[in-house]
Amino acid sequence: MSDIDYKQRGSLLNPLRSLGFFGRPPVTQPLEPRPASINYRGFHLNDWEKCVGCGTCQKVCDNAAISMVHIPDLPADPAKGVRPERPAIDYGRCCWCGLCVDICPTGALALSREYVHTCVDADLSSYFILPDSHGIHGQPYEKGWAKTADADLISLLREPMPELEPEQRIENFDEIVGGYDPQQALLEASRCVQCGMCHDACPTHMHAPQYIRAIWEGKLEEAVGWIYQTNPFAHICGRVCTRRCETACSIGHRGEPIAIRWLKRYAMDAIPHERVKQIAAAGRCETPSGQRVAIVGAGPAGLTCAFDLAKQGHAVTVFEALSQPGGMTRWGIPEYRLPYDRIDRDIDVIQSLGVEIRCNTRIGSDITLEELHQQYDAVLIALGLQMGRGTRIPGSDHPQVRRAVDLLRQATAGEEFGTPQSAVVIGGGNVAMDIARTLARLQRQRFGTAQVTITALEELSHFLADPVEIKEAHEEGITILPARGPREVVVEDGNLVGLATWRVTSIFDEQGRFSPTYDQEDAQIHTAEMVVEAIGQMSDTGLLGDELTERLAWNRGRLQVDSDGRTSEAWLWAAGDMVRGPDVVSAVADGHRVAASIHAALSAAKEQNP
Amino acid sequence: MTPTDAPGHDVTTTLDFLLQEVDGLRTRWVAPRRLRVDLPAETLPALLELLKGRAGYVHLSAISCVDWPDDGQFELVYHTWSYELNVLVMAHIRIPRDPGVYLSIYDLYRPAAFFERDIHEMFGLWFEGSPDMGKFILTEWEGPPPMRKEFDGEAWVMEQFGWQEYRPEWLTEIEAKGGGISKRPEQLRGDKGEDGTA
Amino acid sequence: MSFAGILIELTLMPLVAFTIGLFMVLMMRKIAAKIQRRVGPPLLQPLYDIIKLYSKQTQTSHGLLHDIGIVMAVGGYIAAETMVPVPGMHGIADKAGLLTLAYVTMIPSLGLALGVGQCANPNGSIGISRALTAMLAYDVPFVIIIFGTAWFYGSNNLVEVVAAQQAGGIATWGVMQMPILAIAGLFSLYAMLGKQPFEIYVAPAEIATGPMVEMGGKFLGGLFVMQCFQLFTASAIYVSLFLGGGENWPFFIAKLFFIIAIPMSLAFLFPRYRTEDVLAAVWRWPVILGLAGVWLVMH
Amino acid sequence: MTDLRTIPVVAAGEERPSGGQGNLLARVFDELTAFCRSRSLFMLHYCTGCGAVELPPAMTSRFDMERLGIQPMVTPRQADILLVTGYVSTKTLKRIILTYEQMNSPKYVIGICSCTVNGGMYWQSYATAKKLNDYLPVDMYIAGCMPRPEAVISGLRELIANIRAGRSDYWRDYYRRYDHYLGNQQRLFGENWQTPTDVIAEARHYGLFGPETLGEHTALLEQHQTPLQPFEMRLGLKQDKGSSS
Amino acid sequence: MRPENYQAVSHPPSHEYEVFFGPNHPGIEGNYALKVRLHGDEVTAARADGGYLHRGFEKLMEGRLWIQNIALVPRICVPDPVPMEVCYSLAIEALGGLEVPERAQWIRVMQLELSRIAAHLFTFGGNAATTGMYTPMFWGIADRDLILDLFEELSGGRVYHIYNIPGGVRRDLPEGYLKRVSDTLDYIESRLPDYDNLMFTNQVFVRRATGVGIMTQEQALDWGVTGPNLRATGLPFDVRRDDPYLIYDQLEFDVPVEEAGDAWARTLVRRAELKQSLRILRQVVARLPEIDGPIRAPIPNPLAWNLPLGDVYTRVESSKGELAYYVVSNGGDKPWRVHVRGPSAMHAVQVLEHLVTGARIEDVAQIMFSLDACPPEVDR
Repeated sequence: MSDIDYKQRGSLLNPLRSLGFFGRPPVTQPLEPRPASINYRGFHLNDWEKCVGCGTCQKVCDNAAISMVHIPDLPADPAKGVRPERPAIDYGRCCWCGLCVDICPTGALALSREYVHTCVDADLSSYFILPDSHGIHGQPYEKGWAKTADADLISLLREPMPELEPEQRIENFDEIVGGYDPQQALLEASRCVQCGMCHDACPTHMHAPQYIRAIWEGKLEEAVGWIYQTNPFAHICGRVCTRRCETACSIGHRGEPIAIRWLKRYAMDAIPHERVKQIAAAGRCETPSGQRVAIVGAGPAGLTCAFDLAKQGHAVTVFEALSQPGGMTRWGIPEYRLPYDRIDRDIDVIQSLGVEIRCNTRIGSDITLEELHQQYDAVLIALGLQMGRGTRIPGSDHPQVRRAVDLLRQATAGEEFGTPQSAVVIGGGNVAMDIARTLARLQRQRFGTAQVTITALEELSHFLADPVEIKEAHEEGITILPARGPREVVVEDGNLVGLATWRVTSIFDEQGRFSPTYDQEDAQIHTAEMVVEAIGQMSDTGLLGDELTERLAWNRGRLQVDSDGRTSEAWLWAAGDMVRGPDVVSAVADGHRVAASIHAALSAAKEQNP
Repeated sequence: MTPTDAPGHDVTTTLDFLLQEVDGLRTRWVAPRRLRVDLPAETLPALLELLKGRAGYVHLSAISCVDWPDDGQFELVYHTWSYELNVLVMAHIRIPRDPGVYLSIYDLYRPAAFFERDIHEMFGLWFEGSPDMGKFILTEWEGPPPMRKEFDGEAWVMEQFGWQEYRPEWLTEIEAKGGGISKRPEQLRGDKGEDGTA
Repeated sequence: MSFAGILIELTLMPLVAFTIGLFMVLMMRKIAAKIQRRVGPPLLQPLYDIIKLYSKQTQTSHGLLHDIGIVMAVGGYIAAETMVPVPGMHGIADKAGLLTLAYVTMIPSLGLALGVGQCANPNGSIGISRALTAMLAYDVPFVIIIFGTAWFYGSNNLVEVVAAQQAGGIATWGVMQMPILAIAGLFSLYAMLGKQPFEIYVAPAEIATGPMVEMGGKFLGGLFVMQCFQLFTASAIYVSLFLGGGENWPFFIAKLFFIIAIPMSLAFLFPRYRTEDVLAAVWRWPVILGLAGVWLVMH
Repeated sequence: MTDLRTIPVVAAGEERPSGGQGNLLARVFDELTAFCRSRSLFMLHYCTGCGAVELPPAMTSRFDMERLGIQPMVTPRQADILLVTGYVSTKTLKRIILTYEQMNSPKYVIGICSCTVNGGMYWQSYATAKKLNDYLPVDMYIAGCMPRPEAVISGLRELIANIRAGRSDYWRDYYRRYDHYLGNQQRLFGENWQTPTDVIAEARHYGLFGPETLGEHTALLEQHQTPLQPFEMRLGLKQDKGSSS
Repeated sequence: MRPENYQAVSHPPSHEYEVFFGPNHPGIEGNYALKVRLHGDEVTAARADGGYLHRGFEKLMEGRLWIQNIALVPRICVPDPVPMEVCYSLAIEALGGLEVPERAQWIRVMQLELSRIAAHLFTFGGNAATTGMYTPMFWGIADRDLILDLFEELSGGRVYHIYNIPGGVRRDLPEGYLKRVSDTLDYIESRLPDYDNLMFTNQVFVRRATGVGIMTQEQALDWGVTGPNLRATGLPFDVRRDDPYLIYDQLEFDVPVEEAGDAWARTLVRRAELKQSLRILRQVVARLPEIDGPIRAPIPNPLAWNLPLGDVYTRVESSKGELAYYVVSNGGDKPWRVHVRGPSAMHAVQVLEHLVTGARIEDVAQIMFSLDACPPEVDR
């Protein structure tokens, strides 16, 4: 085909050639709609099995077309990050850009290849759709625009955290995790989609979306303010929290959840301590109430309660049996995970609000609960779980069979407990990992090598311990033997020589009760100088005194409390691990709950007797 | 016409040399073929005259207005292009928001008439000497100049208009079970991300 | 012929003409569709359109003259159509001569001008002035041709013209005996139909459908009816002058459709001329050809 | 002619009671008109918004709407369907209402795209109206942003079916509830809003008067209604600053 | 036909009268209006009237996240949306320092050229229709539809592709896509002789277009006209060649020019450009399979994405001319200011008024379509 010159005048005959089209078939398509292309952006599809109701689609929607609908029939599981909500789409707004599909954290949303919807004015409500896996008219349609790997708008990978290499850390108690630098923190914070699943899952409902947003905006003081609204154990939770938030995180459905814990840690470390104290004191009641509260146990639950009550103007005294406050966070968690100065800081913040902490004061011996009852308007016992449980297998009464909590406490205190050259730890939880890694460090410091074996009933994938802990324990040369049940402690000539184990075939019976069965053919003996039991803890309720124990209501060996932590005695509350189970953040949540209850009771009392 | 590819080409030096003739300029090469010039408002006509007369800047690509209410200023950016040098010069000036009056450059560049009228409609700036400052786009608009930052369009819309109230069957069913719409999108925008939780 | 017979013919002829006109409109739209590579409208589409327009529930008139104008436009073609003989029916063809016919074909445009003027829409005014210009353009060759044929057959009576042609089969058809005049006639017919490139007075993109701008409902329906009659009348005149008229209905209809298909096939291949180009185009070649034809006829 | 009210309006095909009454001939006639109305739809050629870009494909060879008897028409007088293709800016909405009032009944409005329903993607825009059915009765909505030609054709077929079955007479609603529509128009355009068509007189004339034809808004209209004047035109390139129509 | 024009203006006796040309008028491209004063059928004064498509895009963009705006931008020019997406994306990439992978750049060029062909086919049809020849419109739009089919397969949308996002493109090419592109190009190429016969060598059309709306090069430069309209006056300027973006500097193509500056010259330039686009696409189809790699540079979570403080002016050659975005960021997650310089803003307002004045009413539509004015670019 040649170029046409501007000057050519055309012809009247050339157009007549088009008469040839009389002989050609039309290009017209049939009246029925054609199937759309494989990528078509038609009406929405939503896989309700996958959708968790996070509402991220709603946030990215540029047309404000998505409403979240609460559907009571659907399962709700805050711990897993599942909300009984599903997006409903307003086709009077939608522009079918598909951003909702590309950002959907779970990949539940897709656009279908269906594109015909018409209605008369009276049926305009049909423009508001609750998409499910069928099309808008209930007919199954194929997916059109759906999520692909290279189209994801969510960054699935976490910002890597700088950590000490195994060879750098195996001989000392230096903190392993280095913490984010500002750039990393900003990038990590920017991954958050602000769904609030973490908030729902957190026992104390920390305002994680808000403080992550504040970190992303560079407003770190604001972030600390958000943190202190719900958690005075900010430094501690920034390091050793069990982070249920990250389990629930909607990014975690397909990728690595947001490092919420590390972001909290970053925000706390970035603000000077004095400033933190000012921020924490925000909202403090200036006029003292004149009422006094005694708290037994300076652990997370007790001190959180103290923090709250002190802010509300009550005079709070905390009684602690050990030499330093902090409870299990200090005495149970090794320093390489949680440096002691961070604990000190958290406690200093609490003390700066006027909380008095009396250490080395053991209830029962130094002062009795009854006395506290007399002297204070309310008493809270937050004793924690400081006694290790025993396995009660043959030979476990040998002196070289120790309990993990005791050893950890002694290690923290720097007491000599006779570091063995080799040890076997029974248990698959975090405490087992802690003691194993602590022992390994002590062994390396003393003998140059470490020989610690962990045996646990569970398969590795079902360990209660944090996977990160397991990985790090591996890296530090600790042998982990899963699915091995302890049979007996082997003692020869009075000396402990090892632990005999069986392979576990099942842990629970058909009713779901704990009843392990073993494959007796597969027995092993793990030689060791020491056996450490790390299979759980219990509370030492002996200090309550016989009379009080008698008066209080009990439930299966646990102190019975109402939903606010109040015992059957009106003046006595209980909180923390002793009622909830071992977890810092649960203890903090419990502390808040109890504090609110105590405050309400005190206020009521004050109104009655001004 | 030879394309110029990178700063360092002699075109850039020519231009830099030429621009020394106007006082109070700050020039910066922001990208290949993109020269940013910041200058006081009163020198702009001199600069444009120089560019048009001596460097072939006959094409006024656009005049952009940016509102900086915190500084109390409007920023006017004159994007001019030379078909000879193939370099875009972006001249930035700032004028006070109040009274918001500036000179028209219609005498130099005729396209300015469109842009100046547009800026007048959208920002309320007045250009002295522009041929036609009557309304063009917003003939039916009585409110404040909409592009000014203090005009909150979304709030205005929320006040002025209502939205469809859909009553689909599925919603009635869900509401009968105790559910319902838990979060409307308009709510979300009201929060401005302050409260990401349900 | 009795008066009653004439009355019957006068009712029957418009009905037949209208029916054929409807199918001509359909053919035009089908031709357009074919060239444009599509399917086109269903069989009775032109009828649906007209019934729909007449059944509109609100009708906007622009005054008495507007109404009269439309009646004149439709009536003019109906009247013209009764002056053209069809097989078996002569209507008033032998009473009115060719010259009367030529005048009557102008009435619709004038009526339209009357009605459109009343609408007071400038686009309509431009349109109607263009329509009158176009009429002026095609009427010059048209009159020349009528003159030529009348001279040739020595009769002003169309019935006689037709009879003369049918006397000797195809050889005595006008097109065989006056080929040049027939070609000029085709041009004139083309221009009379007002299809591209002579479609200057509808011109949607220029004057937004010109005379029809304010027509809606039954008024537009009237124009649609007028179009049917126009197509029939124009083609019937041509067939009567040059193609031997109607020996019988099948042949007659075939000739009508054939002759109308020529301008319609070309119409969709051209843009419209400017007004002066129409004048130039129609006054140049058709007029020269027509005059040449007349000269040949007269010698 | 300066006063529209002097223009005579002519009623043709007076409204007949639908249903089984009337003689057989009338029923056949009704059926015929309903059928022809459904099979011959003239669509106003007015690109009000971006959805209009899918109308040319629907009208032309690939999806040929003429198969359904639909063809574009240029002026509102000739048209049966007003396609509102997407968002309507306030300025356009005025023209749409004027256009709609000039169309001859029965007339049908089709709202295409999201924007005609609930503001669409311009829901925050100060310049667009949000819900078309506040200002005009809408017969059919077609979802999409923008709907494909096939969707448009499906919507039109649906409309055809509705017209055929006598279900689509939203246009009566405009007369019967004129006060409602006028009220919304006044709210957006100001209280001085007035169109050249005297809807109330038409409603009276055609017997379409309803209880809500008159109301507070029409009272307001009648207060300031002026006889039709030619619209002001501002021509010339020199400034007439500050003036707005 | 604008409805208000229902009544004629009762003037004192005069040959002059005024007509609204649009917004509801087939001779107007889109929803736009011209008010003209006529003397006989000669236009003595004209004034463009825009704003019918005004949506306040620039304000809307200030209220939306950087990524959300990608759904908004293609709406600024409906017949040719890809340059809008690409230009906006280029601006964001420049502000955010994103490096677009090479594959994505080639895919973008492919879309840009496909979009240009589609827009030109559309314009040819419209241009022919203004003169009463509808067949090229029917053909052109049907042939354009094949390109829309390609876009649909690529991006899931026929008209609004929303396929380019800051950093690259949203999806990789489907299986066998380039083959289908190639087939479509073959088809369109095979159709060009038909268009030539019907339209470009049609004596009546040439006659209607020649000498209509003449614009000299001085006038064009004076009025800031760009694109095919400028090239039709003899200045071979094309942003793709003279201020290259993406990988246009790796492609071979000519910049067609005509000297006359009238509607016919403009039409011829577009026709030649369509062929150049085909030529570019052939190169892209040949090269693209060799270019592997990602299709998108990683971008942060779009819900929390701040762009650094700064401003940028990006230009793209759209089918209408020089399209530019001026984007200012104040360091936030939303634009502080977006200014869209639509090419039509120049030739659809002042130039149109200028060219129409003195023309005849039958040429008004021809002038508007030959300028290829796109009203939404003016109104925004």
